[in-house]
Amino acid sequence: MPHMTDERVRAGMTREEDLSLLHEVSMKTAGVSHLEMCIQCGTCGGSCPVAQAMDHTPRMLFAMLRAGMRDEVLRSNTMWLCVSCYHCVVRCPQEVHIADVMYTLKSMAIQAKLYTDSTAPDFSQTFIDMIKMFGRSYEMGLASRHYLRHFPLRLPGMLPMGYGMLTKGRMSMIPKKIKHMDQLKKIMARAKQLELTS
Amino acid sequence: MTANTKPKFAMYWAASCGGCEIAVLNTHEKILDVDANFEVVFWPVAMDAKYKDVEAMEDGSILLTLFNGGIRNDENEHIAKLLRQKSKILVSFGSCACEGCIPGLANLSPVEEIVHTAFNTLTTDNPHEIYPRTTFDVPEGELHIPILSKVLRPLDQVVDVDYYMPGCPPESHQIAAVIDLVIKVVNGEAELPPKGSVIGVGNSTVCDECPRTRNVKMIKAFKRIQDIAPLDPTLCILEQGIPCNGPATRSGCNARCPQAGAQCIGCYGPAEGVMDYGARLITAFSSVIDATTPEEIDRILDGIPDPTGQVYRFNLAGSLLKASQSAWKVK
Amino acid sequence: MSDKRSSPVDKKLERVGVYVCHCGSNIAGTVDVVDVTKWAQEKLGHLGVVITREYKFMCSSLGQELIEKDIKELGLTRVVVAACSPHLHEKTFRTAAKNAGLNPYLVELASIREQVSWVHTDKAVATAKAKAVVAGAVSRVIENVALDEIKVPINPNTLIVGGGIAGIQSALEIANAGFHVYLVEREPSIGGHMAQFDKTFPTLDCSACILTPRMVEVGTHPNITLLTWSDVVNVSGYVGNFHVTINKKARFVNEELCTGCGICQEKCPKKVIDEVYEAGLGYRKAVYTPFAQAVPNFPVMDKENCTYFIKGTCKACEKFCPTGAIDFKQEDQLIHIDVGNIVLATGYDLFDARRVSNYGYGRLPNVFTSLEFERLSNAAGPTTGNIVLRDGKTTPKSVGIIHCVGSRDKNFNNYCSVICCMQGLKFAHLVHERTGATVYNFYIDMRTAYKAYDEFYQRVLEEGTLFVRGKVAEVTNAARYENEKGKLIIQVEDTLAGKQRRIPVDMVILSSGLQPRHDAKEVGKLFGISCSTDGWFTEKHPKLDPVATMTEGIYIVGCAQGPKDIPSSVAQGAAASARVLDKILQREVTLEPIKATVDQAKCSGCKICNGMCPFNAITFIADDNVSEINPALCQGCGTCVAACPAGAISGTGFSDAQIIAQIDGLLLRNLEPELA
Amino acid sequence: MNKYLFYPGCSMESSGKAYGDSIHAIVEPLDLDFEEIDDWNCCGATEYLGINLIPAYSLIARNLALAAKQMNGTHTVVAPCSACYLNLAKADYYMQERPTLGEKVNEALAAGDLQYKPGTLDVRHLIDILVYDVGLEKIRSKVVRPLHGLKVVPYMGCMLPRPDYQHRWSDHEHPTELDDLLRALGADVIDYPLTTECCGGHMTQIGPETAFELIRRLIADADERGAHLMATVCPMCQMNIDAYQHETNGFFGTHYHMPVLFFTQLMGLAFGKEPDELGIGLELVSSRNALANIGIEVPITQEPAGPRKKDEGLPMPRRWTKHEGKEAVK
Amino acid sequence: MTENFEPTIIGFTCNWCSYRAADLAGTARMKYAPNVRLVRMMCSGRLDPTFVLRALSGGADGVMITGCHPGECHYIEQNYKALRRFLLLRRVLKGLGIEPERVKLVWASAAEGARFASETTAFVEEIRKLGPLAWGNPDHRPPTMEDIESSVVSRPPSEMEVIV
Repeated sequence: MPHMTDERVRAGMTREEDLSLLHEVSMKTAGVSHLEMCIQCGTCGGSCPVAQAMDHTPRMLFAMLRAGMRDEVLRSNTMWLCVSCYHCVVRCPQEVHIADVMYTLKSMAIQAKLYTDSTAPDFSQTFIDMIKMFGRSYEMGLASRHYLRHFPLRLPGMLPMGYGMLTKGRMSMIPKKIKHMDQLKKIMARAKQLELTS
Repeated sequence: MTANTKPKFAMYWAASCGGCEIAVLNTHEKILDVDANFEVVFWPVAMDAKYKDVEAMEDGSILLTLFNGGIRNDENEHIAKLLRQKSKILVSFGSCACEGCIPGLANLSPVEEIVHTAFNTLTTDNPHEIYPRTTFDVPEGELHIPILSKVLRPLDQVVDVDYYMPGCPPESHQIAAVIDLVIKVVNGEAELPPKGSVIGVGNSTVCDECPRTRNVKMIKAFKRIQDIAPLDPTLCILEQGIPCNGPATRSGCNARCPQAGAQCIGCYGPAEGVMDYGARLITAFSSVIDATTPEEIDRILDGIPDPTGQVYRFNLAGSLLKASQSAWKVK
Repeated sequence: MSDKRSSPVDKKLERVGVYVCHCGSNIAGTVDVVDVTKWAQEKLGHLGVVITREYKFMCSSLGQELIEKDIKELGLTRVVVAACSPHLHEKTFRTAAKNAGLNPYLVELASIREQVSWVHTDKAVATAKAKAVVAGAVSRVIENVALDEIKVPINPNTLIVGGGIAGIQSALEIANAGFHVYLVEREPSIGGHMAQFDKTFPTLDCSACILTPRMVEVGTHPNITLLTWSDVVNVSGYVGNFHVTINKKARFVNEELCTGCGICQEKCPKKVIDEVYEAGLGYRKAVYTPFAQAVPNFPVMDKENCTYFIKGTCKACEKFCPTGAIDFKQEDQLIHIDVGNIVLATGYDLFDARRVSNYGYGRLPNVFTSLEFERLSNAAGPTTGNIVLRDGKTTPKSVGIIHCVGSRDKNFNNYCSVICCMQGLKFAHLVHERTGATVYNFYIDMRTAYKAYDEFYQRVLEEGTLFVRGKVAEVTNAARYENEKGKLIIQVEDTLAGKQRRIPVDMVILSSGLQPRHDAKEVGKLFGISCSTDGWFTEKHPKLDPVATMTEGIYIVGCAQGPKDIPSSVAQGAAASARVLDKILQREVTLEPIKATVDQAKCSGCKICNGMCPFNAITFIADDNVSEINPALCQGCGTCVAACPAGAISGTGFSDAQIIAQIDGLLLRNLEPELA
Repeated sequence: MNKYLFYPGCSMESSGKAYGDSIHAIVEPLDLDFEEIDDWNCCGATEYLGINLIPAYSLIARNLALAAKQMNGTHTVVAPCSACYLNLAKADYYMQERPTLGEKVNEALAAGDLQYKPGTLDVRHLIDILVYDVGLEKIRSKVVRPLHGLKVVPYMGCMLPRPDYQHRWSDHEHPTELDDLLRALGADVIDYPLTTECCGGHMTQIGPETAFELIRRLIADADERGAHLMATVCPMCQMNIDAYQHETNGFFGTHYHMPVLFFTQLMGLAFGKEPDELGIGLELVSSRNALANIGIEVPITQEPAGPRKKDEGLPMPRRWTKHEGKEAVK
Repeated sequence: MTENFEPTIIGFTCNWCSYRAADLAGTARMKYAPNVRLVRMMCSGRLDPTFVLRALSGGADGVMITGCHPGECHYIEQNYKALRRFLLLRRVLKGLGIEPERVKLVWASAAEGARFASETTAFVEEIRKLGPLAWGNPDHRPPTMEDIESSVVSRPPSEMEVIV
C-alpha cells in the first residue's frame, strides 16, 4: 500500500486511509493497545522523564497517527527516547499501552528506514546479534563494537570505568554461551518467518 | 365366533417392557369386569389373534383400545395405524406410548449403534458378527422382520390419540378407576372427558402427594442417593441435595418413590399443559442452586453426572427435541 | 409429549389488522414496506389477518384514526403495528385501540425500525427480516388476552432518606403541600455536604446563608418528623404501603430535656479529629453538634471516643449540664412507620484522593482535597477562613488546582463527576480574592455547560488565573532546579503549547470527584432498587424518568442518582416530590397488569418459587399446601413463571403461549396451518 | 512454599556480579531454595521489542517454556533483575491478552519442541518473594548487625512496580516494599520521592546526555536528603548510577559521590556476612565511607521527626496503602 | 456448504437492558448482522428453557440470551437465575449432541448498544462456523432470509427411513 505523503495529509485526505495507520500500529502492538481511546489529555507527555528532548510528546504522536501522518511519525525521535519507565502507562486514564506502542513505532521506523539517528537502532541490533550468537548478552563485545562506532570521542572519558569493570570482574572478555543454541536458533528462525507472514 | 353385543376391547404391546400388561392384570378382580362388560377382540399377550382378523374388522368397531409401547419399527407403526382405524377410543397407555419412556432413551444414539450394542458387545457372544437382516430368502419365499426406524416415537407422533394414561406402569388403582369410568360411560351413567385429556392421574405434581416436609431450598451440592446415608426420612429429598423429579412430575402415583425413601424419577411425565418436561426440571434444579458465580454454579452442577438422562429419563421421545443430534443425523 | 394436547381444539379465529409504518423514509428507505404489507395479507391470512395497510406515519393522528376506524368498522379483535420500538409508541397505539373500544393490551408492536431498517443496509435482507418480525407479532397478538389495570390505595405519608439539600428540598415540597414526611438522616444534623461549603458557584452565595433557613424550616415544620442519627434497617411492602423500620441510635442526650446550650461540648475534655464535617482538618469534642447551625441542635455523644465509655470515669458533661439531659443509659431505639412513597437522597462520598499517589495527597502536606479547601476557606472552619498551608500560618503565594482527580480515569472512576470544573473555578476565584496568589488551573476539558457557568469561567480568566490544558502527571517535592526548592512541583504537559512544564507552587488543591456512597449497594438492596456498574442508583429511564426507579413508589434524587450540582439536586428533590404528591392525590396507584398468578389447583407446594422472588411477593399458604402471589408486590419479571416446575404459574403480558407463538412466528412456522 | 525456579538474567554473571553473590549469601539463612532454570537465555532486555514482535516474545517465551517444563512443586519463577522480571511477566500477560500473539509464539516455540500456556507460571521479583513470602518478621529475626545509622535512599527503579500486570505492588509510584525491608534491617530509610523514577536505562548507551540528566536527578536528590548510599533492586539501575557517575559528574561539573548497593548486599551485612562475601567493593563509587557508619556503630543521632503536635498546624490525612489488608508490614 | 450459510438465530432480550441496547444500536444506526430475530421479555429471569428448546427444534441455528450485567438486574438479582438455568440447559443440550456454543448468554446494559451490535455480529459468525443445526432433519436448511420470499416451509419428511 503506497504511503500518503505529508502534503496529502495536510490537504485533508480521505478518512479511511488515515485510520489505516492507527489500525496498523494497533495491530502490530503486543497486547490490546487501546490507541483509539486516547483523549489527548497529556498525561503521558507530562509524565515522561525525557519529554523535553522529544520532537513530539507521545500525545502528539498519537494525534499524528490519527491524522495518518506516517512519515512524520516514523521520523520522530520520540520513540527512540522512550526509556520504558512505564510512568505514562500506569497513569494513562484510558489505559493506552503507550510503551508498547513506542516499541511498535521503533520497529516500523526501522522497517521504513525512517529513523534520523542510527545510534539506537544499531545498539538494539548489535545487542540482538550477540544474543543470536550466544543466547546471552555479551557486554564486552557489545560495548566495544557500539562505542567504537558511535561514541569514539567518549572512549577516553570512559576508560577508568571500563578498566574498573574489567578488573573488578564485572565485565568478561569471553562470552557465555547457552547449551542449546541450535534449539534457540530454530525458534528464532520460525519466529522470524511468522513475523513476516503476519 | 358367536355374535356378541358387548362392546369390543383391544390391547396392544409395541416397544415396551410388558409391565403395562402386568399392571392391567394387577387390578385383581377388576379384570373380571372387563371380561363381563367387553368382548376382548385383540390382546396378543392374553389371547391368540391374527393381524388379518383385525384388518378384517369394520372401521371404528372396537370401542376401546389400550395401546402401550412406543413406535420403534414398521410393524409397530402398521398396527398403530390399524388400531386407530378400527377403534373409537384409542388410549395411549403407559409411559412408552405417551412419551417414549426408557426405550425412548435409545434416541440418544444412532440406530446402528443400538444394533451394534445389542449384537456385538462383551456381553453378547457373537464371534461371527452376525447381524439380523430385514429380508431373508428361504425356499418357501422371502422372510421379513420389522425394520427399525431411526428414532422411537410416542404413539401420538404417528396417529391421533384420544386419551393419555401415563405411568411406568400406570398405577393399578388408576387403571381400575378408568375401567370403571368407561363401563359407566357404556352404561350411559357418565360422560367421557374431553378428547386429548390425560386420564388416571392427579391435577398437580408429585410433591402434592408427598408427605415430606418442604422448605425454601438452597443447595450447595447435588449428590447421588447412594452418597447420602442415611437420608432424612421426613425432609424433602431435593432439599437434601438429591435431584428429585417430583416437583415437575404429574401426580397420581401417591408419591410412591419418595414415600419409599427414593427420589421420584418422573415416570408420570409432565404436569398438565407443560410443553417440555425436561425444561421444567432444568428450571427446577437450577432454581435451588445457591450460587452466583459461573464457576460455583458449574461446580454444583457437576453433581448431576448425566443431566440429559436426569431430566429426560422418561420423556426424551416426547420432548421438543425428541432425540439427539447423532440419532437425527443418520442417513 | 405433544403440544397438540395443550392447545384448545378449533379455536375461533381472531380478526387481526396489520399496519406497516413507513416512518417517512426511516423504515421505507431500507424495508420494502409495500411488499411486507402484501406478504402479510397473503401468508398470514389463515391466522385471521383480515386487513393489512401501510401508511407514511402510523403514529400521526391520521394514522391512529386509520386503526380506530378499522377496529370499529371491520370489528378487529387484534392489532399489530409494525413501526418503531414499543418503548416509543406502544402507549400511543394502545390508547388508539382503547379509544376505539378495543382492550389496549390486544395491540402488539413489531419493531422494524430500531431492529431492522436502522441497523441493516441490504434492502432485500431487511425486508425479509421485517416479514419475520411481523409474522412473530401476528402469532403473538393472537395469544394476547385483554387485561385490566391494577389499582392499589396509597398511604399519604412519605419517607425521605438523607437530609442533604436534595432531601431537604423534597421534604419541604411535600410537607408544604400538607402531607406528612419522615426525614431520616444518619449524621447528627441535616445539611449534608452543602453545609460544609463556603461559597456556591456560579453566584458565590454563601452556602450557609442559603441553606440554614431551609434547615430550620425542616426542623420546625409541623408536617416533618425529623429523625437524625438514625438508619433505615428494614423495608417491606410495596408502593402505597411500605413498612419501614428505623434504628434511632442512642445520642446519650435526652432530646426532651436538652436546650442545645452547648455547655457539654465546652466542658468535654476529649478532642477528636472531625473526619466528617471538618473533612479531617479540624477538631470536635467527644460530645458534639457538628456545627453551630446544626438542626436539630441536640448534641450526640461519640461512644468510641468518650472517656467515660472508654475508662468508666469523667462524666464532665453530665456534671455541667444545667437540665440533666445527659443520659449514659440511653439505648438504640427501633421505630416502625408506614409510608406510601420513599425518596432516597443519600448523596455521595468524596473520591479518596490518596489513591492517586502521584498527586501526593497524604504524603505531601500542602496537597489538599476539595473538601479540605472548602473548610479552609470557610469562615466557620478551622482557620476561620484563612487560606493557609498545613503549617496553619503561611499564606500561599502560588496555588495549583487540579481538575478530574479520580474522574474520567479508567484507573479510578470512568465517569465525569460534573461539578469539578466549576468547583475548580470557584476555588481559583476564592484563592485569588483572599490571598492574591498566582493560581493555575489544570484541566483536560473545561466543562461549564449550564446557565451562567461559562460566564463564571470568563470571570475567572479575567481575574488572571492561569489555565493549563493538560492532565497533571505528578506533584512532587523533588526539586530539579534551584527555583523548585521547597516548593511542590506540578509536572504536566501543556498540551496547547505541546511542551512538558514543571510549575512550582506552594499549595495544590485536588478537585476530587464524587463517587457513590460506600454502602450504596446494600442500601439499594434494602429498598429493592439496583445500581449501575459505576455504583449509582439506576433510574427508571435516564432521560424520561430520571427520578423514578424500577420499584414503584421509590424515587432517587440528588447525587444518589449520579454526580450533580446543587441546582440539579434541588430540581430533582422537587421533581420527586411532584411525583410523590401526584401519587398521594390519586389516592390509589395504577400498576401495569404484568403480573404472575398461581393456579392453585396445579400448585403442589414444592416451594421452589418461594426463593425466586426478591420482592417477597410469593407466600406459602401452609394450610392449603400452595403458594400465592401478592399482585401488588409482584413486579412482573416472570422469573417464577419460568421457574415453576409444575407449570402452575402463569404471567400476563408475557405468557408462555404468547412467547412460544412469537418464536414460531419469527421462525416462520406459522405461514400455513400446521397439519396434524 | 520456599522452593522457587530462578531466572538469574545475564547481568548476574557480569556487571551485576555483586547482586548474584549477595543473593547467594542470603538464600540459605532465609530457607529459600532457588533452582536455576536450565539453559535459560537472555530475555532481550528492552532491545528486541523495538525490532520485531514475534521473535522478541519467542525469545522471552523460551525461558517460560523451559521453566514450565521444570516445574515440580512450584510454579513461581523468581527474577532478581527488573527488566527480566518485566519481560517474563509481560510475555505471560500479553500471550493471554492477545491470543493471536500467544498462538504465534507457541508456533515458533514448537520449532524447538517447546510450548508455553500463558498463565501457567507466576513470574515474581526477588523482593516480592522476600517481603510477601518470607515476610519481614523472619527477615528481622535474622538481623544480627542492625544497620542503625546508615542513611539509605530506597531506589526501586521503574520497571519493577510498573506496569504491574498482576497487581503485586503496594503502589505504582511510591511503593513501600523496599522501604519496609530496609527498615527491617535497622537502616535509617529516607523518604525518597524519586524512588521509581528512571535511571536512564539503555540511554547511557545511545543518548548519553539524556541519561546523564536522569542520573543527576537521582543522585542530586539523594545527596540533598543526606543519604549515605542508595539501595537498589535492579542491576541496570546499579550499573547506570554506579558506572556512569564519574562521567555524569564530568558532564555537569559536579562532584557527587553516591555509592549504590544492591539491597541484598545490605541484607547480607545485616545478617552478619562479611563484605567480600557480598561483593562489596565491586562498585566503582566506593561505599567504604558510607559503611563506616555501621562499622563503628554510630548511635542514632537523629530521631526521625515524630508526629506533629496538634497545635502546630492542620492534621494530615492518613497515608494510603493499596495493600492495607495484605500481610506486608507486621 | 457453510460458506453461503445464513444462520437463523432467536434472541431473547430483557425489556430493561438488552432490548433497550438494541433500540440504542438502532438509534445510533450501528450496523450488525441481520440474522437475529428478537423476542422481548420483562427480564432474563423470564427465560424458560422451553423457549430455547422450541427455537432450536423449530429451525433456529442458535439462541442468544441477553440480560443485564450481573449485579445490575432491574429486578435486583433475577439475571443470576437466568445464568443458572442457562448453565444447566447447556449441559442438557450437550448430552443431546447440540454444541453448547449454539446457546450464548450475553450481558448488555441499556447503554451498551455498541456491545449489543458487536456481540450479535460475533455470535452470528460463531454459528456460521458451526453450520446449520437443521434439527430433526439433516437435509433441510431452516428458512433463511431468501426462503422467506418463497415462504413455503417444507416440513420435515417422515422419520421412518429404512436402515440396517
